[in-house]
Amino acid sequence: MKKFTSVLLAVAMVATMLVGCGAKTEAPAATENAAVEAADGSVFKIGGSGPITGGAAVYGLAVQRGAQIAVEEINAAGGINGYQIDYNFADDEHDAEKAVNGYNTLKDWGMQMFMGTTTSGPCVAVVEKTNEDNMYQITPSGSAVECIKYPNAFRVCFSDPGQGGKSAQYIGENKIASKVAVIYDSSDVYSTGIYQSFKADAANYGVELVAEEAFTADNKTDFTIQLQKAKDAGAELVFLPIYYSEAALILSQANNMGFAPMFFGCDGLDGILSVEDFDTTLAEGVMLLTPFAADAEDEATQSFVSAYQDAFGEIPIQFAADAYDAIYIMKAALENADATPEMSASELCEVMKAAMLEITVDGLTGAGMTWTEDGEVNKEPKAVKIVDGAYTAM
Amino acid sequence: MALLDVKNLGISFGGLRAVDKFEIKIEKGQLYGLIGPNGAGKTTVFNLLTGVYKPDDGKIELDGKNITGAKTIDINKAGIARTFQNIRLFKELSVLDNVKVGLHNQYHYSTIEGILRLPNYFKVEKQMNEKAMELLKVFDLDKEADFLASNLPYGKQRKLEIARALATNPKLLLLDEPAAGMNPNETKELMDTIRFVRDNFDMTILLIEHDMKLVSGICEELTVLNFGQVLAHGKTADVLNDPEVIKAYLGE
Amino acid sequence: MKKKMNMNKSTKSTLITIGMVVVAYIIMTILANAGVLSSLMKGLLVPLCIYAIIAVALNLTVGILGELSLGHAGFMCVGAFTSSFFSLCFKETMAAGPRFLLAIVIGALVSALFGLLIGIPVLRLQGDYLAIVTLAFGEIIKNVINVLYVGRDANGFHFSLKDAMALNMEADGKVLINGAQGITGTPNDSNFTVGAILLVVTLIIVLNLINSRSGRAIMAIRDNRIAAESVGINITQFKLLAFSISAGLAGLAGVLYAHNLSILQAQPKNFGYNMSIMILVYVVLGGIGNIRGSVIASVILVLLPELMRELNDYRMLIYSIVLIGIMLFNWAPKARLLREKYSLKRLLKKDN
Amino acid sequence: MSSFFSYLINGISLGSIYAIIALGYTMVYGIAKMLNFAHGDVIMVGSYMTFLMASSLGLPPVLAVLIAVVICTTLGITIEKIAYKPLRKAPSLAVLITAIGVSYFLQNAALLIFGANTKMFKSVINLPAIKLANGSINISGETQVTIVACVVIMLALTTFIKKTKAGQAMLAVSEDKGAAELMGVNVNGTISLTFAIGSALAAVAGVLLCSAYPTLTPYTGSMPGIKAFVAAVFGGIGSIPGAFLGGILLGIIENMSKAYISSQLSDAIVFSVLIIVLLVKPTGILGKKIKEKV
Repeated sequence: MKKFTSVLLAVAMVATMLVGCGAKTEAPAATENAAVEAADGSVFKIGGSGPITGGAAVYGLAVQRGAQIAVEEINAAGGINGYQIDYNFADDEHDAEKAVNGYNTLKDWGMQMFMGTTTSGPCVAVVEKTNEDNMYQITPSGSAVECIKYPNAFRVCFSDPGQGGKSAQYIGENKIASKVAVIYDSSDVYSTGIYQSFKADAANYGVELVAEEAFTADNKTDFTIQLQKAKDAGAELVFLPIYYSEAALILSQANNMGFAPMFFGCDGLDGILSVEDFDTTLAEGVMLLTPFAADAEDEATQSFVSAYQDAFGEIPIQFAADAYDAIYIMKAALENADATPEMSASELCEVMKAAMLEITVDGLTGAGMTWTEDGEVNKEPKAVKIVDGAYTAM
Repeated sequence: MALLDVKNLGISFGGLRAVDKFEIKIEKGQLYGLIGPNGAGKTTVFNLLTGVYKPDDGKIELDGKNITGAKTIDINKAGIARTFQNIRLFKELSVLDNVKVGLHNQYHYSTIEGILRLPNYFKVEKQMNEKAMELLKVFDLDKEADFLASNLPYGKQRKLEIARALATNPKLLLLDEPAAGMNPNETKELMDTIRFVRDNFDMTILLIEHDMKLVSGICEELTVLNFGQVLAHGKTADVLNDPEVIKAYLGE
Repeated sequence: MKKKMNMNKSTKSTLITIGMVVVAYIIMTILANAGVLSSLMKGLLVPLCIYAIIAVALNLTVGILGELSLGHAGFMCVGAFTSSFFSLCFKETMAAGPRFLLAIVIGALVSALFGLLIGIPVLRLQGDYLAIVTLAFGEIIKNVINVLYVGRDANGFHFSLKDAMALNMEADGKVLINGAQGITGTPNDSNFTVGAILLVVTLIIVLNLINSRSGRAIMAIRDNRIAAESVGINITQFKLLAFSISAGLAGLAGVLYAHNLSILQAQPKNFGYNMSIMILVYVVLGGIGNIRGSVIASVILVLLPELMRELNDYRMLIYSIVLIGIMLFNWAPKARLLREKYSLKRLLKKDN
Repeated sequence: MSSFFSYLINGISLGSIYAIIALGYTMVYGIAKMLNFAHGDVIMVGSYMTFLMASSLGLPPVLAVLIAVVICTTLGITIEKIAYKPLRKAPSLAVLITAIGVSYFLQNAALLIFGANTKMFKSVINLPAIKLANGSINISGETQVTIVACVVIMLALTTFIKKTKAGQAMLAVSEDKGAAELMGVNVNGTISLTFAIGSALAAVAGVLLCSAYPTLTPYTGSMPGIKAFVAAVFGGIGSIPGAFLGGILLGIIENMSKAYISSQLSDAIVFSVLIIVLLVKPTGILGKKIKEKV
């Protein structure tokens, strides 16, 4: 019996390893959309990565889908420099190691440019590899500073310190509140990043932190204690550098407690209004710094939102918009450099690096976006307030 | 001086006095029997002697050394080894390894030497193997040395337990119903083995047994236990003819 | 005669297991140099070693010592963070080779020490209670590391369990361990050769331990604690020995892990109970107590979801079905009957 | 002082949910001697079902909950039949792994069916909040129902086991499967019944969990599941009053450590308390002492 099992196991191992070796020659079919090939048969191969399973799947799925909308639009409009885009997406389960595996899978597929990863931790791990390979990388939403520490990497969203500092500045300069409580996720990179920069800058803008309460990924159902402490400390405003699903819980629990301070958040809060069955009155008056609002009036946003809704039956969150922009940024850079798919990934990276400094892109998440050599984007955050269940510019 | 000298031993479980005022004196080289009806407390006495239970009162002396209330492993090191009524072998180990575990405190090399396979490892392992095989041969188990212990037939498992106990180089061997579940032929063979062990290993043996043929066949002295108390003790023939003992066994 | 056979049997089995790893290493290296290995496979070589090592380490606890641990990811975490911290501190001042060697030793020793410290109180517990306590320790380690901030400036090291600002560092200060953001910039010292060597070392340690005096004592405790005590085996001593060696080897896997990626964070995904359970899956599938099986099973189960990437959204669903299927195939009475009926051996026998 | 009582009440409320989940855990453990890691995910399924019935189909809450209970019960029995029953003679670790497989399966199936997006669960409870001490202490309708439901379920289960034939059969099976079978107890039926009750409880727990903490994702059940498992062990696994006590205590300790020690380290504190309790009482607070017979 034992022997049988071990023989079976050994056979299975050899088989899986062989399949792994063979994977290079038989390129996996592009799972999402096989592009119509250009006249000479060549296409730009863009790979993306993010969590599409596991607890962070909502962000990865948004990125995957937002980018796909952009790819389809571009392909329908004749492609980039006349070449179509072939797009593939790898699951990273919000894990650094899996992200590297996913990146390698995309390389085996023949990826020439990398749009990813969605979340910060995995992004820091992958940027090491893209730098080694000299592969152009643009992360739609990896906000930690180290995500783009190499010259080949750029980003669409704001960095964490940028957001925290800007939030403190906004609250202080506009005299929104002087006594502020923070509730943040101490097990999350994004959240602690913003919290720390917020705290560092708060005093400079006359903002007093009266309560700093944390929760963790394993302990995020009951926020009443954190809220109670904020309430007891006399906070006029609660700063929420967290994602919207926890924020939705915090808002409803605060409401149950009869605690009604102002709430202020960052881009992670975007999406709160589209939570299915969410009582939007709870979010009334919530302020957030975000570059994207799904119900903005401009034509580009509206056509993106309706295309996204048609395709996936839900309202896109900011991550989707970031990814959508990322594809268009790549397009702009490729066009600026007059690049063709015959170029290798490394050659593309070199020309795009130069092009990134020259282009200006009007996207969903900001008008007139430009990039500096450190890879950071230059764009203005929009402060919006939720009024009558909709975002209103402040 | 007696090898084992137990005085006034007693233990209670909850309200029940399982063993009370138990006394026994075993001379070196004796083959001693502990008998009594079911539930009389025989195995409890063994558990007290080997430190599985701590006695509430009384005193146990082995070879003049007080071992009352000592830990099982220290009692084993002091020189008492035992077998179990419900066989307790190391089932997933080979027959040979079972005995080698018994030799654990007789042969030494460090864990590091074992992991790095230093010369001492090979030297000591060789000695252990030789000693273990020697023991197995006594019990006619040498041909099954590579078998898993759990694959041995019942009778051989009992023998292996004795071999393992002997491997710890005890002064006193406690056998808890060694013939349980054996057919008359096997029992007879076992009696020969026990005698052989006593003679060749210079061993003192205390055994619990229900099989009166075995008891009368090999035991020189007996202690009879009833309701946790000593009912009688003395020469085997005398005890077995004691009307009190017969009454305890057969009822009123 | 018999003795010789016995000696050879265990030595032979050890040699086969190690030979298997060596052969796999040689084949993979040749393939990689010939350029036929996919990037994915190349990238997976080190993780394969990592998971094989930790599976073997856990098997020492589960299969050989016979106690269920659900906290081995915690030991991996300790090894990863201590070694990574060390490497970061000496990144500029030491050559890569000796620094990594020291990092390996430190990571393994510190987690072994943790194993010892945790083992002293908890190894008195048994079965599911021990399992839950090890799970609890794993979660505590993860939680504490998530709020641990360590920085260094001209005045030396600063520690805090609050946030990076509380370190009160001079302007030149550098945060080394930044709470949930973990450690970034660990030198990427791990490679397949080191991984394979450490796997072989792990196998030698575990297999030689099993076939030694101490190993027999450990297995005796597993098979029958009371009988082991009765032949004079010190239960606590050998339980602790096995547990801390197992923890140390898990730390070894952590060292490899930390030096394979440039970022190290204690997430539920990589160091939480989910990971401990994942490793347990490798051990159970490979056969409890079967060291070679652990290596093979971990290789299969690490590769499987990666090779199913084409299935996209359905990947993890199918993985879970495969997992249930394997367990049923292995243990369900009906499946066993079927297997015996159609087993290769039997078919071959019929031919003869 | 009033905030202390708020903390306490919130702790009891959270603890009551843990307790209900833990009751399911402990029953299954007691009878089938297995850690059903998929229990937390049955909770998630129960919540999604209620969400589907109430939000999408617009059924009245009570009906929605009932349907969810029925679906979860069926699910529990099905899982037992397909995945656990064939492994009754297998080593307990093999069953544990299968349970983990089932857990992954439920999570990923839910991810595919319902999507990754957070759903907002509309509370099915419409009770006014009780205000005490001039409104500084606020006991929400969800809290009231949760606590009452928990006590009722605990008492009902205890009575069921003590007073009914099926309950006695459960006791018998948990003591000794073989002997129970010889005495004419339908062992398979009893185990199925246990899974049915456990899963029905999971559905109820899911509804209460999501009413009190109204977000719903495919991973909603896993952490409360683990916490409840901890609670069950805390109280002495296999013991019904133990699960109740363990759950409530866990909720209180968790909230108190968040309130008075550190909100960052509350997980570590909860687990440390668990370890200390187990070191003092190795089989949990109300667990039976196990003594091996020599």
